Amino acid sequence: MSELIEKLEFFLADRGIYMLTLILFAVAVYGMIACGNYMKKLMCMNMMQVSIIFFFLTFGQKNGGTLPVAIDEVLSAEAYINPLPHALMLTAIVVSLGTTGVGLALLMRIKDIYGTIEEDRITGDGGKKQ
Amino acid sequence: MKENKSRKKLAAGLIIVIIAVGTAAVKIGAFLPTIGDADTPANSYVANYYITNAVKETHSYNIVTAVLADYRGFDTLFETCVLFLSALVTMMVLFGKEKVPKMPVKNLAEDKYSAAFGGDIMDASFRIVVPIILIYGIYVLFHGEISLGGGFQAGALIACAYLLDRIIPSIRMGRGKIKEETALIIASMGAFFYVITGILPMFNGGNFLEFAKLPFGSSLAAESIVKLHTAGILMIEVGVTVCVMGVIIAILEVVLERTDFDE
Amino acid sequence: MNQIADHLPVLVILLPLCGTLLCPIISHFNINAGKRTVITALFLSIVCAVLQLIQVITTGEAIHYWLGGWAPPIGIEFVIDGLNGVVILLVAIISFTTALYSSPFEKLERIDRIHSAGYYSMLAFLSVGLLGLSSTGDAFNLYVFMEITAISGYGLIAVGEDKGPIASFRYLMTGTIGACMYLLGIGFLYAATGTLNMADLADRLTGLMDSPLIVMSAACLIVGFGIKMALFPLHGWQPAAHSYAHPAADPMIAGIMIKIPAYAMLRFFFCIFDEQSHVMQLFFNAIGVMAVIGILFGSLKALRYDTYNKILAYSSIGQVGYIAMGFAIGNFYGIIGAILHIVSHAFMKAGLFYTSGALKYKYGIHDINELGQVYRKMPVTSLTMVICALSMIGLPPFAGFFSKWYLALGAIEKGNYFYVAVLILSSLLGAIYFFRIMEKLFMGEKTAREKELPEKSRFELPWQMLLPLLTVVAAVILLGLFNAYIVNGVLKTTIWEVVLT
Amino acid sequence: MITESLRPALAVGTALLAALLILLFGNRIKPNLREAITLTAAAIMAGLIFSMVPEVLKGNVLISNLWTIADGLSLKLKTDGAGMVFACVAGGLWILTSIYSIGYVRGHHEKNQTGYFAAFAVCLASAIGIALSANLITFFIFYEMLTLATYPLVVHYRDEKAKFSGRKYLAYTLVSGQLFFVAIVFVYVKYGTCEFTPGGFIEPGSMGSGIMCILFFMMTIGGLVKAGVMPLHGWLPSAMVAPTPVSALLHAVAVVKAGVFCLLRVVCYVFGPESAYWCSGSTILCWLAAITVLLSSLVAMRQDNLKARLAFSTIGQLSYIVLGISLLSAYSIAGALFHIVAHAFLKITLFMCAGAIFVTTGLSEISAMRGLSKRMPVTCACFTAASLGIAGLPLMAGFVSKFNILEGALIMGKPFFMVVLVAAALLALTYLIPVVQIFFGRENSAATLNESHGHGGRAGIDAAPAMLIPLVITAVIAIILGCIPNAGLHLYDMAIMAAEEITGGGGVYLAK
Amino acid sequence: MEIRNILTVIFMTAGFISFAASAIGVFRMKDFYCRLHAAGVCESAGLVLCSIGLLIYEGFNITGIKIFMVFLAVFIASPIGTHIIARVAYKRHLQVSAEKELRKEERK
Amino acid sequence: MRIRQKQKLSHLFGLAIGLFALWILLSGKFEIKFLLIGLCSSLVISYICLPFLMIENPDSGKKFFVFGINYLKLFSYCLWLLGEIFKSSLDVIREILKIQMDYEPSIVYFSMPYENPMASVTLANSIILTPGTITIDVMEGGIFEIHALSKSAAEDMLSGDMPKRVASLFGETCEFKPLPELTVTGSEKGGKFI
Amino acid sequence: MKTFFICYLIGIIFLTLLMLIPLFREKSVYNRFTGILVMCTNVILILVLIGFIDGRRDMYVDIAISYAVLGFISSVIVAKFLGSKGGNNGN
Ligand code: NA
Ligand code: NA
Repeated sequence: MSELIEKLEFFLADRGIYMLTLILFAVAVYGMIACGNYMKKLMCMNMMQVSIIFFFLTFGQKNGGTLPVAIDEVLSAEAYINPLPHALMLTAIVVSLGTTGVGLALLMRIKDIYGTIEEDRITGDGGKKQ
Repeated sequence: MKENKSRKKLAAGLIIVIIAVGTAAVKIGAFLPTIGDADTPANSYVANYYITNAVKETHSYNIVTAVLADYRGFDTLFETCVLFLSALVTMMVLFGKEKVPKMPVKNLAEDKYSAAFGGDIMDASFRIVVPIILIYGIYVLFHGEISLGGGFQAGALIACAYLLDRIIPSIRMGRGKIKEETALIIASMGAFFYVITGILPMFNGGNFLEFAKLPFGSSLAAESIVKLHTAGILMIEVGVTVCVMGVIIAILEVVLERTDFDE
Repeated sequence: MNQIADHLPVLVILLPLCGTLLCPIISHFNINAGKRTVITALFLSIVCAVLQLIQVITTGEAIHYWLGGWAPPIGIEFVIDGLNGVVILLVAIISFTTALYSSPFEKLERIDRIHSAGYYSMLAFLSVGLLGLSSTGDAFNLYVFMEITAISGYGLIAVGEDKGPIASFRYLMTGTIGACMYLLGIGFLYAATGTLNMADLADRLTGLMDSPLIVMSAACLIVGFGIKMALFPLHGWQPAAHSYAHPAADPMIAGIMIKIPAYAMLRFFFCIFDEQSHVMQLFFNAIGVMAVIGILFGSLKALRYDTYNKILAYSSIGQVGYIAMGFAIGNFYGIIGAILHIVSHAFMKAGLFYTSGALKYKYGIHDINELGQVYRKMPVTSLTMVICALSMIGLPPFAGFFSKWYLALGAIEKGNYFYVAVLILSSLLGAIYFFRIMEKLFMGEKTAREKELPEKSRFELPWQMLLPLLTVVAAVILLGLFNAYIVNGVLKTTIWEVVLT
Repeated sequence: MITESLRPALAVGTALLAALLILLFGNRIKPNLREAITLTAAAIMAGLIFSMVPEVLKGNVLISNLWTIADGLSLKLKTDGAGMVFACVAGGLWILTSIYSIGYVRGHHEKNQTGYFAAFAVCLASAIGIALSANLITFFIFYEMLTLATYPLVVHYRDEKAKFSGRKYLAYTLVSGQLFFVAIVFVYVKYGTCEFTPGGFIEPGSMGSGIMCILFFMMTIGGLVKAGVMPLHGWLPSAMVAPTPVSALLHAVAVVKAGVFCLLRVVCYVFGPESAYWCSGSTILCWLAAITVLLSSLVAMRQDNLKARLAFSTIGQLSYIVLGISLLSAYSIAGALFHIVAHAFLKITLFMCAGAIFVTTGLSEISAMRGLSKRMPVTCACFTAASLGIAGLPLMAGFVSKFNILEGALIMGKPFFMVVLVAAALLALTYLIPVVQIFFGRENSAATLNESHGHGGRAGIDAAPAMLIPLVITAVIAIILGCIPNAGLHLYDMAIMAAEEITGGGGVYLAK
Repeated sequence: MEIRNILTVIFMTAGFISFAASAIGVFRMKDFYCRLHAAGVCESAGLVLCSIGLLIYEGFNITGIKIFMVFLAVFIASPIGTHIIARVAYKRHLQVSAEKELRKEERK
Repeated sequence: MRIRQKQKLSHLFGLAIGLFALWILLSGKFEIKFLLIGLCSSLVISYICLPFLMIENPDSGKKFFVFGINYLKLFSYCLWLLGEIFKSSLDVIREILKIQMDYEPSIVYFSMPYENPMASVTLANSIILTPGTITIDVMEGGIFEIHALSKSAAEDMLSGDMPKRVASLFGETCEFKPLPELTVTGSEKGGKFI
Repeated sequence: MKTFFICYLIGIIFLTLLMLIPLFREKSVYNRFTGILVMCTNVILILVLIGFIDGRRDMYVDIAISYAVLGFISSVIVAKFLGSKGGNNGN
């Protein structure tokens, strides 16, 4: 038992965040599927994107590393955390913003047309059942 | 009752999902690199090149900016395009075939206090913030290579300044409004400026976005090449700023036009 | 720009990109000029794509274009070989024809400046996204292009018919899951290797293929690409999206938007991963199962509908299964079949959606029961429909037959007779629903129609719409008759040297 | 000697070009001009084909190696004995059927004439393509083209009945086509070639006999369906709803003949007699054919509709050819090949007669045709001659072929099949002679004398010349071929040549 | 320990008390308006105290000025935000109450 | 007219200088490139923002520049305000931490009709910054509507100390007038429903 | 001193997390909003503190300023939204 706890401790310290991000991802996907409200779906979608962003950023973490903004010309690679995931995730954030924006616009339009954003109440279901 | 039941179902599903993925994640996690380890492939291969060479090659102290604007500038171009595109799509979606009829502009004098947003007089105080945010936005834009920041943040800040100015309804209703189409054009000009910055080196024998070959009277000296990189990064940051600004303003105007906040 | 030839790979994308960015500006001054800018840019893009393909064929080597002048693992590169040279040309052609095809719709709807400019911008962006998706040699760059494609797709679906927004929202949800899955897959790969360049990834993955990271990555990528290409259990978004998208843009959405992810999947599963490894074989079996069920499901589902677009959409689910089956077969002929099917199905489906759009344009027809005797008024449209349908069924000498031929060749070579059985079963099911349509078209009773455009010109449709239809017909026939030139002249070496190594 | 020549390709191309021209301009130009296209193309094509006959007889092979159509396979046309026999028949008969068609459709005021003639031309192009194909993929392409081009002809009337038979036709042909397709791919993968080789390229024992038997039937099923061999004949009587020239085309010239030709190619040029026998495919085929021959005759007797009776007759006669092929002896193969010719002329005569009767008097039921000979003496005479030919009476074309097949059965030592063959010949008499009897009967039914029938029938004697002349010509040819089998194009020689090639030149092949 | 550090600790501890108090206040106060008062404590007093503490620690340099600017930004911006939200609530007829019961009702 | 333009110009440059100073503070770099960019952008921003930084008094129609304040006076005012903030913070914290909560929220009104709207703004903001009081509305005629947390805070407000200091800061001479008849206390049953 | 900052940071983070409770428990939008206001202020402080702990004060202070600006703007937008049709009586 104690051995198990020890293992778990080691695991959480070293890799726990992966677990958390992946669970967050799964929960978000689950929420997207389970929620009947389109707005909630959209929020879950955002959560999913955030979880991926966290996931990437954990790779770039370095013990003892600081922000990837050079202080001086003299550089050693260990002193700074990995800039690549940050750069990539900036792109991912912007992309997710764009997606969310489009999603919100669509929701507004749907609200205009159907008067609701509840999935059950939108009749004439867009092709799922016909 | 019914709702309660479905909620319980959802919760049960959630727990199952968490357990399942948690177990899977434990399994996978064991093979993922240790967090914080400097010797993982992710932290040592290409990343180290960026860290050790960014300042030398691009003169951008912010390595993230160097990666974003120079090494992977092509990604950023399309990232900007994504924003432009989302504004475009938002406009196209919300300006449906049957446009929502615009509310007639009300006579503000009639209903001064309820129409005014923070109170007629207080609204004035918002405006103190606008120039400060603007100058901060410009600061963020031009210090992207030294400090944190860059085109996206700067564009957002400048758009925010406009937003503040725009949603304050009192006194100057209808003045200084940027039409959503104009905003979109501004955004496209920003993105196009980025593209132009990328195309310029092609006239000088370089590849697309190869800042080292920008036709600004470069000599072969390493120093001037670094300067060209700085110039290139600055140019695309300006493009990004303009684009982001236009995008946010366009989306904002579209949304404002439809929702019509001021009853 | 001393030598344009040096920059062809990037010009293919830059031209439509400039077109799409300039379109709102130019439209502000002249609505037609903006439209023409986009169309011209897309045409020039075809020219560049052709030149680039010729360059690849004549030199026999892949073109590597370093964006920003940075060498690959550091920067992003475009890699053009025989494989994606063909795919890029395909995208360019269909983009151009679709843009041309769209122009009469505008007059029909009497839309304003913003809508016109926005529509063409979105269309060109879709093209840019797809071109980038097929050109790039960088895994993350591919994600960005994937999102460009997706967002413009959302827009084009949302501005479509009345249920467009809801179909678009569904697609947005599912598509974003797909994109995130892709990103997650890339994350695992990056964690394992530290690089994002595809060629470099392939190098650094040798010996790592059994690592659970790669297994996870492959699983995520299957889901990601599967959603984007509407592979069977992940196709939920597709029928509504293809049914309710803007009728003018539908050919592009249905024709190539679900094919290019399939191409990207090929890149990942064959060029980056080692397809010989035990793990990959398991994944290919899984893909095979998905493909088989998808083929049967799509074909059976298509039988149930009377809406033309729905039939076409479900048929696409089946046809994407063909492509996936090619991957599952995984030998030379399987891959040839998959690629040829990407190309030929793109033309066929685009052609069928061109006819669908033409029917909507002229008569407002959505339902196949209203098709009766339309062929008298629209012979070219009917001809296109017939040829594309026959090609879809897989009858010689049209393009569809030959992709099926190679797939069957590959499957039998691999000893997988079950796939062959599924192939012919699907052909027969396809025959049922396509001949049903043709029966209605040629033998149905003439029904009352919503509207009927007065005949202004000598032709059944404006020339902008006829040209795409004829292009598709020509492509389907020529691709069928002369596929061997593509296979031997372009694809063969690439596949042996890049894909199956 | 093998020579590269474009002539085989041109023959096919002419018909395709004609189809394209008709389709493009058919509705814009006058019908006369449109028909001129058909006739010109038919004449050119026939000329091209006939011009190749001397070369073939000299032993030269003309090859059109057009281009690579799929990796490792080319679109290739070749003139060999067997192919030329079929090509000559099809090409020659196109002219006659075209003339007859013109008379028929005009007399009958058919709709959609443009599509009709275009599809007709494509059918002929496909038939020639099938005849001259040098490999399986070329063969399959033309084979499926034929399927498709026939479909619009079958559903020509576009009513419910036509739709139904169209569906039935497609169901049969497409399913069998797909199986054929798989078999072709399998053969290509397994043996690395698709070239037709006299005597076959599949070695006995190169795979398990069970599998080879399955492969054999997957390959032959396309042929079996088109040839209407018995469990698979369902579509053929249904397809009778089509206009009579179409039926003539289906039954006599293109479709069913393509079916038996397919069997010939598969049995003799892909599998080869040895393998076909080894996997017991040919034996099963013999039995199928034998049963079909007998059963179809019995069914035919019960049909009152003339076209339906002729349809079942076709089924029987085609199985006769199948039997000849599957007996695997040089005689029987030569006989089978020649029966393609003989049956073509005989059956086309019969159908043309039926069509002429229908157009002139509006009659389609045999029981209503009493005393027709007075109204249409020439037609009835031709019908009688052709009926006798079908039954295999000496001095008629049918005799030569049937005798050869019988001889093959004798040499192969298969007395049962000899009995079947003879019985079938007699049965043919039993269902055709009563028709003749009715024609020449004394009493007249009211309908035969109805002068005012509106289908272009003239008050004068017999049918319109455009219909009458072709059917007289075919009847005469049938008789000439019966007397002098080698008359004109030396078709009989070519058939024997082909059979010898297949069986190894020994004249007699013993597959034991 | 330098006197500078001691001063920093003192100021920041005072700031922390403000922060903690406003957090507690947000929980304990009866209605929205009263909670705004509690929230205001951390925005003004808390942040000022912490900024002074940090400024003393940092000394007068560019970062110090920036810290001061953070505090300035909050000082300019936070009253505006508070005002708008309070006014909106007021105009939207949110009850101003003194009764504890009302708060409970509001919860329901 | 000319005077007005001159005034405008001085406002413009004043604003630009202010912004430039802010820029320098933010940037902390004295390279020519940054200084130039800062200067240019300060000027441009000033030019853009100046029109709406002139606030009109709705009653008299006179325009005032937002930043037109005596900064020395402002500094001393700020110091005083800081002291006030601390004092009232302590009061509020005490109210929060009391075991038995017995504060009595109320809404008080007073009138302070400044001519310069900026003075109203400053007063309102100062009131909000001082814990325990929130400006809910500034109404026509300079009537301030204040929500006060406790009795002492309300009394402080009605003492008029802060409004007078703001008046002196802006050099205004207007009369502070508490409006007790409008005062509503929270103890009224059911609260106030406006 | 670093230890002090870390302890301080933990304390502030605790307070911030505490504010999540009203955010989820309260029904009224306005009451939730007070929680957010406090959180915003806390986060600004947290950012500055992280800068002090990490040794990169200049960077984090910049982030804090940006955060303050964005927080302000978002509160304005929320107020605007609540003041318009979208905001009901706070329930
Ligand atoms: Na490979
Ligand atoms: Na306060």
